Amino acid sequence: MTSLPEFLKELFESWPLLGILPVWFYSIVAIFGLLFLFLFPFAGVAVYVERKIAGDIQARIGPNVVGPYGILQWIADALKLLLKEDIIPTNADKKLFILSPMLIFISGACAYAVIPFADNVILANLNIGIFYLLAITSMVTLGLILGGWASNNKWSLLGGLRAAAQVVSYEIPVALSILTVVLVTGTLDMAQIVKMQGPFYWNIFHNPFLFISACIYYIAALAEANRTPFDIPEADSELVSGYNTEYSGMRFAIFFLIEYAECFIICAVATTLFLGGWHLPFFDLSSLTLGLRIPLQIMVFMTKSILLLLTMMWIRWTLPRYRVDQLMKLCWEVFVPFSFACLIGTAFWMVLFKGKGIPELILGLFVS
Amino acid sequence: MTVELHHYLILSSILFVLGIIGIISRKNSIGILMGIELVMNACGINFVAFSKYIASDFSGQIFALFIFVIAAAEVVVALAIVLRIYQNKATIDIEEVKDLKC
Amino acid sequence: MTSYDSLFYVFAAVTIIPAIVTVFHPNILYAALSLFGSFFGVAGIYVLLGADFIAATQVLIYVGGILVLILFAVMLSKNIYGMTFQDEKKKKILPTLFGILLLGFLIKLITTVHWNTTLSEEGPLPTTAALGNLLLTEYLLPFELASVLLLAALIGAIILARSK
Amino acid sequence: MYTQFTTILLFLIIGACMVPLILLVGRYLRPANPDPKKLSTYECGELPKGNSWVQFNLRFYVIAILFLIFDVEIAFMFPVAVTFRQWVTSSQAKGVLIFSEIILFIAILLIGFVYAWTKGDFEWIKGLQKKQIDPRFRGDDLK
Repeated sequence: MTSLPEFLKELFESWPLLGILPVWFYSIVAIFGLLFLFLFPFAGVAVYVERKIAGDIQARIGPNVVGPYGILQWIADALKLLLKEDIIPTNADKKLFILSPMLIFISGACAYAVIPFADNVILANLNIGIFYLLAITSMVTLGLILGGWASNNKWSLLGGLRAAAQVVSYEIPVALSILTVVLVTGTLDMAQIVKMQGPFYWNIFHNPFLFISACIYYIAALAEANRTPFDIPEADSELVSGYNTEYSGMRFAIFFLIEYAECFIICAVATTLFLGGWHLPFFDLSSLTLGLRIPLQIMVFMTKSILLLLTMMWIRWTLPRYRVDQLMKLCWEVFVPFSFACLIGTAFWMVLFKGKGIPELILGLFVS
Repeated sequence: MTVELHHYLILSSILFVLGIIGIISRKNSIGILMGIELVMNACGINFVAFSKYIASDFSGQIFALFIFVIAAAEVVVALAIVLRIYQNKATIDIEEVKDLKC
Repeated sequence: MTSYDSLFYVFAAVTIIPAIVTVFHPNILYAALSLFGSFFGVAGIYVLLGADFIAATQVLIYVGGILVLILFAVMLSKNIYGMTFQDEKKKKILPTLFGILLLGFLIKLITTVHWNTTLSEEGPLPTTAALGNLLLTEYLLPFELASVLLLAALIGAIILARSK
Repeated sequence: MYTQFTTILLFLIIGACMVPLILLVGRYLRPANPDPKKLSTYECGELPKGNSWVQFNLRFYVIAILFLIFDVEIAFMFPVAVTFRQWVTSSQAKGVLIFSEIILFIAILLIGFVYAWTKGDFEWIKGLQKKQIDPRFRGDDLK
């Protein structure tokens, strides 16, 4: 089991010029590849798809001017944002104003380093994979507070503080659900977690508590990314646009980009932890040849994640927004107790059945 | 010059001394707290470095974990006290808070 | 100089320069923010020492938790319009001199002592499971006491911070 | 391990450089004609009044306290959780032992959680539901 840079290095070992390049060169190539070939276009397309879905749900057409079915709309949007004037308000704290999008970008983008797209296609195969992801995404709070504070705008400050309070609150149920999975898998390594699951055996079916945990993870992560119905920080009817009110042009685009990047991370992590990662149900992909296996695995992984992402968009345009006091109550009085209960329940299950899940138990019945 | 144990120790003592300077020279109580954080980080580096170079096991890393607990507990209570003082006295200057009751 | 050594010096600089800003910057908000760099540098040092779990915990707790709390406190504690967070000017020369003396003493101490270093050749081992095993066997009592400490801190801080 | 962390370090550096890079791309394309009105703070068209760096409510701080304490607890639980499977599958006695150790650790902290809950610290607008507030002062309380 290797990471993508090492895998590339091995692949090009016998090539005349590429073979002698060090691993870190392949790391850089892989990082730029991820950013420019996946992250930026993906966020653009996601914006387009979301607008189309919103149009469908609200019985209107959505973008339809640029290109056939408006499919090039996202390129037009990106160009428009690029050509917009970059405004830094005179009252703002300029240094912090510039720092905030950087922090948010780092915490959003660097989380992609441990997402296992397929066997060997993972940027950094860390031992502490999922814990690293938790740590690096917790930096986003800092960016939100700074963005709100530096703007020196009442809406921004209130939005930033609300966002920070919401993100830190919902990080607890998210982390507890992840902990529940770790109890079952016994490892933090993302690739290893996927390997532990198989074509017939996904973590979500391990025991009933883990199923509840998966639901809690999905909803709480939705709130952590400040998506509707939990978009209190940027509630446009109350706070104009929340912490990014004063940001314009490309700086605003970065906030927007990272919002979609975070949404994908949530779905990818849910896929990895609960839905078997790159495993196809009832069909073992690992017997295929390398050239066939990796594209298929990536496709399976992406399909699962994108289905979750589409659900997210569906939720966004269907449900009304929560109120700020309801939101906090929901987190601390529903999600946190339930995720603690799931943690204890899963631990109890593990002790009772010696670590076996429902699929294994059923299989054991047939065998005996 | 290969990096040895004493490089880490010197780094941590620089951090420690900076923290001490912060604790002595700041009048702002939150500033003093930041100095304490630096000192705690220096302790952490020391523990982990000793655990790698001398003990060759993980007990030093366990102590680093306990430092996190202590740092968190300390900062939570200390900042709560600072805010309480601020609410009652409208200052966080440590030299103006001389009497015990507040 | 190997890449390990140069990375050590980079992380040392990333740790110490923001720490200097933290100690000497008159604006308390900037001082708090430069702690961010310091914490990150220390996380890098932990990685160099083979403590990957500790490094991630450093980022999670210090950057994601303690720094946020400090920023909240900084923002809560000054509310005067237009006032920046200037720390009152006080002579910093005496503490700095004292610090330099202390540092000289410590460095002298560190370089004179002969450290019996034994470095295993196999490189960094996976830490997380080993830490868990230690916490549950040898360090079980501190582990449970940590929970008690956190409980005490939680209740104490809530009582103090609760608005009347 | 170092190979993997090198990738992470490179990613952090590239991530930090990416934002200025993106801004630099548009630098010569976008217009720049600022005027005082444009650069003023946006407050829905009203003239900005006062500074927004005002003191905000202490309840944000209470939330941050709760978060930090639970965050530390969760960080402590991770290594234990990693060893859990190994212990549980090795023998029944060890499984029961580790289970009770974890439960004790969680239970101690849950006392604090229950305390905060019963004292109503999770209520965002404290006491609003409980006591009937004179509608004339309601706005004050919501602030």
